[in-house]
Amino acid sequence: MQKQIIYFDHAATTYVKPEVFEAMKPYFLQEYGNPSSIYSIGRSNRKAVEDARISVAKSLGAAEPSEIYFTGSGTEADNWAIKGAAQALRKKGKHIITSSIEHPAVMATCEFLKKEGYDLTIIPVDSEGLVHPDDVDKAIRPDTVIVSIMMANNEIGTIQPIKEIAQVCRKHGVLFHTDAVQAAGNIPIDVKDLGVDLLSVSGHKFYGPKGTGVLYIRKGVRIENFIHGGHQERNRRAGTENVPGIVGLAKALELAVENMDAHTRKLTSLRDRALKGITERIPYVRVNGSLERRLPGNLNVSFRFVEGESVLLMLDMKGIKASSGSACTSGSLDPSHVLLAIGLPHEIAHGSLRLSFGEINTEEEVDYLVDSLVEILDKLRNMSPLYEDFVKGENKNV
Amino acid sequence: MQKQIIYFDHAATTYVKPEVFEAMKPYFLQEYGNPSSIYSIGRSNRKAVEDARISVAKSLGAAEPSEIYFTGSGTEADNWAIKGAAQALRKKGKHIITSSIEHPAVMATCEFLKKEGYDLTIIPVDSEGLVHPDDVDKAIRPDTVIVSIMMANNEIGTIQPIKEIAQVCRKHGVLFHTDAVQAAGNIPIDVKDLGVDLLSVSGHKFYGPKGTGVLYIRKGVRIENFIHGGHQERNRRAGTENVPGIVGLAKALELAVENMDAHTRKLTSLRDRALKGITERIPYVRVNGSLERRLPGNLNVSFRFVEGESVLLMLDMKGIKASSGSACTSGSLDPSHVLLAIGLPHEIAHGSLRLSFGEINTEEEVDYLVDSLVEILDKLRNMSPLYEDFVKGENKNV
Amino acid sequence: MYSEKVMDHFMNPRNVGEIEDADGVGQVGNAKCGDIMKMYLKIEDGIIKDAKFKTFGCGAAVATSSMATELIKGKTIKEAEQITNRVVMEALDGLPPVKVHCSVLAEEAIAAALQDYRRRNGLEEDDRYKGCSGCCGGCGSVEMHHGTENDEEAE
Amino acid sequence: MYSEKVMDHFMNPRNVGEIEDADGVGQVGNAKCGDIMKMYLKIEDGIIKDAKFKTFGCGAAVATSSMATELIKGKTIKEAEQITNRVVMEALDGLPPVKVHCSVLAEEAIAAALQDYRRRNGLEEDDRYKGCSGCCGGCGSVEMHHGTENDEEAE
Ligand SMILES: Cc1ncc(COP(=O)(O)O)c(C=O)c1O
Ligand SMILES: Cc1ncc(COP(=O)(O)O)c(C=O)c1O
Repeated sequence: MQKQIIYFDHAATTYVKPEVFEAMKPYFLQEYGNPSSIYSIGRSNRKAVEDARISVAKSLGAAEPSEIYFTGSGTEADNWAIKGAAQALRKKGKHIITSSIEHPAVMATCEFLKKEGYDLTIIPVDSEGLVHPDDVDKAIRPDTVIVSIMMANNEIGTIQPIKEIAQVCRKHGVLFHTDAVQAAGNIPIDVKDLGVDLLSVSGHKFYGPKGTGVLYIRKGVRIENFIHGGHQERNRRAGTENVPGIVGLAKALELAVENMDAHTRKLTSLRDRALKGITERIPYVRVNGSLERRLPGNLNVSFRFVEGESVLLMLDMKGIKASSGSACTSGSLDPSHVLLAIGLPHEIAHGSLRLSFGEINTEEEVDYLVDSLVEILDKLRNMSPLYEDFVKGENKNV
Repeated sequence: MQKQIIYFDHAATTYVKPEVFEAMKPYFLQEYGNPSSIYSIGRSNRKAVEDARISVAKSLGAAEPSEIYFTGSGTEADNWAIKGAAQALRKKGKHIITSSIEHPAVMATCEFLKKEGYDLTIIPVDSEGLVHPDDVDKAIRPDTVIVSIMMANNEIGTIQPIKEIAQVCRKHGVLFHTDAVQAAGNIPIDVKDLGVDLLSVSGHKFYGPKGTGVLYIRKGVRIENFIHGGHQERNRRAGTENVPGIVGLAKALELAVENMDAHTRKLTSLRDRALKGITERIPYVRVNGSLERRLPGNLNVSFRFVEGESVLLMLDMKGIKASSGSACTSGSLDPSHVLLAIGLPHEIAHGSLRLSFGEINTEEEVDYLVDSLVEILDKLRNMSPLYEDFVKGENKNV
Repeated sequence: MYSEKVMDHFMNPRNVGEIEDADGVGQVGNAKCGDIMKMYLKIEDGIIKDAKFKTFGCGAAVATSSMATELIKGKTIKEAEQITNRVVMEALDGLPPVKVHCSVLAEEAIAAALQDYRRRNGLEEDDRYKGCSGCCGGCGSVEMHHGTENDEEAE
Repeated sequence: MYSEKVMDHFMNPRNVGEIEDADGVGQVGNAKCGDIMKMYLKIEDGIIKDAKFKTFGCGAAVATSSMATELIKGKTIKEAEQITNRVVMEALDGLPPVKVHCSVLAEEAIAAALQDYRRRNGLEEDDRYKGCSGCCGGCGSVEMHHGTENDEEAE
């Protein structure tokens, strides 16, 4: 058991970068006024929030800062986009389209609306986890009120053809939302170029604070409010602004966009090193998701004959933090719905590991990871009745 | 114009206490894991969240920590309580009861439900801002799904007879929610003794962080989820937990409950000093709200013949930060709905000032405030056509 | 929220007061909306020799009153009529959107005072001035504004 | 999430392996649910002389397998039958609620191995054991578990 922590779970959450923390700090202790106040301490807060809005608009390629709305999480942004669109367009119809690999923030929201009487079409994905724009095209009906397809998947890292899907939606005059929580800060985003109507971001996936999010609402798009109350966010999202959180999110996104090239190079290289080590040294491994259209920091592999939690726990004992499926869904007995959606049988889905690399990781850490996995897989497979059966079957065949 | 800032707007928001900030800090930079993760860095976060839950349960007198749910703001807690109850009890009926002096977080939520087809009864208040439990009793119908009456008002500080109202609701078997955002940390709260079903709290009103809140849901009370998604908060409030925020809220509430007696004594004494100075030295002043059933730090006065924003701006120029009505509603042309509800004519409501004292304030600051107000009122009344008319009228009467 | 110019005219308003023997007096707005402007003009040979105001209202209301009186002093009536709310706003380096109605009030207060002057002097009334557009939609003619809802007792 | 005892039995599981000439073998659970336990017993004179296991599953599944084998070693069959999932859990200082089913699986694996022993020896089968209660509701009899959904190819 070694003491130092090696963190390969940046898709679950990131630490807050020291520069980001420093940017937030004054808004806790000195500049604490309420941005809605008219006096100067409130005004400096107001300015901080509006500067953050300008910065986020720039980072996402929005036409105007007024298209940026700050929320209390990525999940809230997803809820707002989908429920808000459904509610605003009730007269048009009650049909919603999403994909089979969405995060629960989108999936559970759609399921809730289904319970409320909405029709839900769930578009399947191919074996790499890709949604085909044609399938969206075919699924759209006259009563479709919103299509929600995530930009990048949190488990297998697959990046969807968002621009093409947005074009299909626009052709039909249907609102299009994308959950870009995993994409933002990790791959370039230009909402104008993508042509999306609604886009969700969460602060804690790119070295910003937890409990912060953004919903981009294209100018002219009308959705119902989700959190009702005071006049904050131009009357569209009530609640005293989380000023330090907003400042932190904007700063973190700014840094991420600035460093995007280096970030991508570094994470891709770590990822490829891990991939090479694992596939070369461990038999019966399957790599999940597309290798081309993929988040730079994501690696998702299935180890046959073993169960994922065991692998995680043994890695943890070696100081290595990773994830099996999505962190949010741990505690559930079912294997990841994403891995099932790309066609993995249950038992193989159960044996999956998500490694998500970050800026603090090093090649040495990756090498230590691979060594550890070799050892762990050896131990767990020797303990596995499935492996025993497999080996006996092999021997019989010989 | 003096440089030092004198802050009399603690009801709008408070700074974060250094002890609270220190408690939050490690969860930004080192203990950043996702509480849903199974590995140790996530587990220490999980423990921090659960310890915070235990602490908040204790601070509010809850029977069990599992009755405490962390949210992204007081507004979110209010939205959840009311919409969640309305949705869960749709079969029972579509009638909601609230009061005429609620914060927009409750009022706008009720108005939204009204648009959705709910019947809304708004209980009036008396000239001190008090809701009479008898009025609630009479308003309850067989199809009433929830009653929401705030514990303490944000503008005039009036404390409602919550226990009596809760008894009335229980008698009828109707859910009762109270918005305790202004009350929490400022007056004792014991949810068991009060007998409420749902109670909202916001972190930034008692020296905790913005963008944090709590909804207390009594054991056995079933309301629909508001933010759908992952399994956080025992499947009832989705979104990665804002660990530093949760830790900060709990710590701040803990400190507030610990210091409640001294806090109350100090704020009441500052408030009374200001009240005495203002009423003795400035004519044509009206004190709004009850003097007995009142938040210790709240003072709300109306100055005839002048408009509130002018007073605020001139105070600001002297370094004094206060509020006119609620900070959230500034930017609106209408005077405070609370002041109108207690029977003030529009023009007098327009000339109102809310002073909310806090732990950093001193007697010297209060004396400076009174001196400043004397000077400002003199200047503004000399500029006021209403005062001119009044004086001419007086002279005519002589 | 406010520009430095606005704050300057609010903290040090020019031309506050009454003109005892004014040639035209106009009052617009009402207490219900929280803004009342009263404008006094001294006019000689068609030229505005002096202007004073009293205002009940927010910072923007005071600042626009102050700026408006500054802008019309020394001007002919014709010229003063060109002082639209836009001109006042620009002279103040702008106003927040929610405060634009204050500048409208200033324009209307001038118009009301000029109308009063014409009436007193039997001049043709300006049909451009139809009464206040209303800070809150509740306003009617100049007369109606005067003294409305101004008679309730503060406790 | 797990107690120290659980982690100890997970990281250093006792009695991992097969018994070549076992007197009773039982397997419960299925790959679909993510948990399979296979239990080997060596029984002499009604006493469990040795117990070994192989487990595919989470930390709790491995730990309960390890603890269960420890608990039944040296016991009579009757005594072993008293080792309920509750006993295994208590011996491990408890399990998180979502992992309780793993301890049920351990109880059932022992029961299945003992059933196999009785069957092989023509003893009366224990009608207390009706097959696995199901880690995920999808399980049927012991036979059904064996090898189910275990034949798909990993790419
Ligand atoms: C009585 C009351 N309820 C609700 C709120 C809303 O809380 P938050 O700003 O945390 O959303 C406030 C303050 O803003 C309040 O004073
Ligand atoms: C794809 C995706 N969507 C939404 C979310 C939810 O974001 P948050 O945790 O900020 O609510 C997450 C991560 O948790 C995510 O990975």
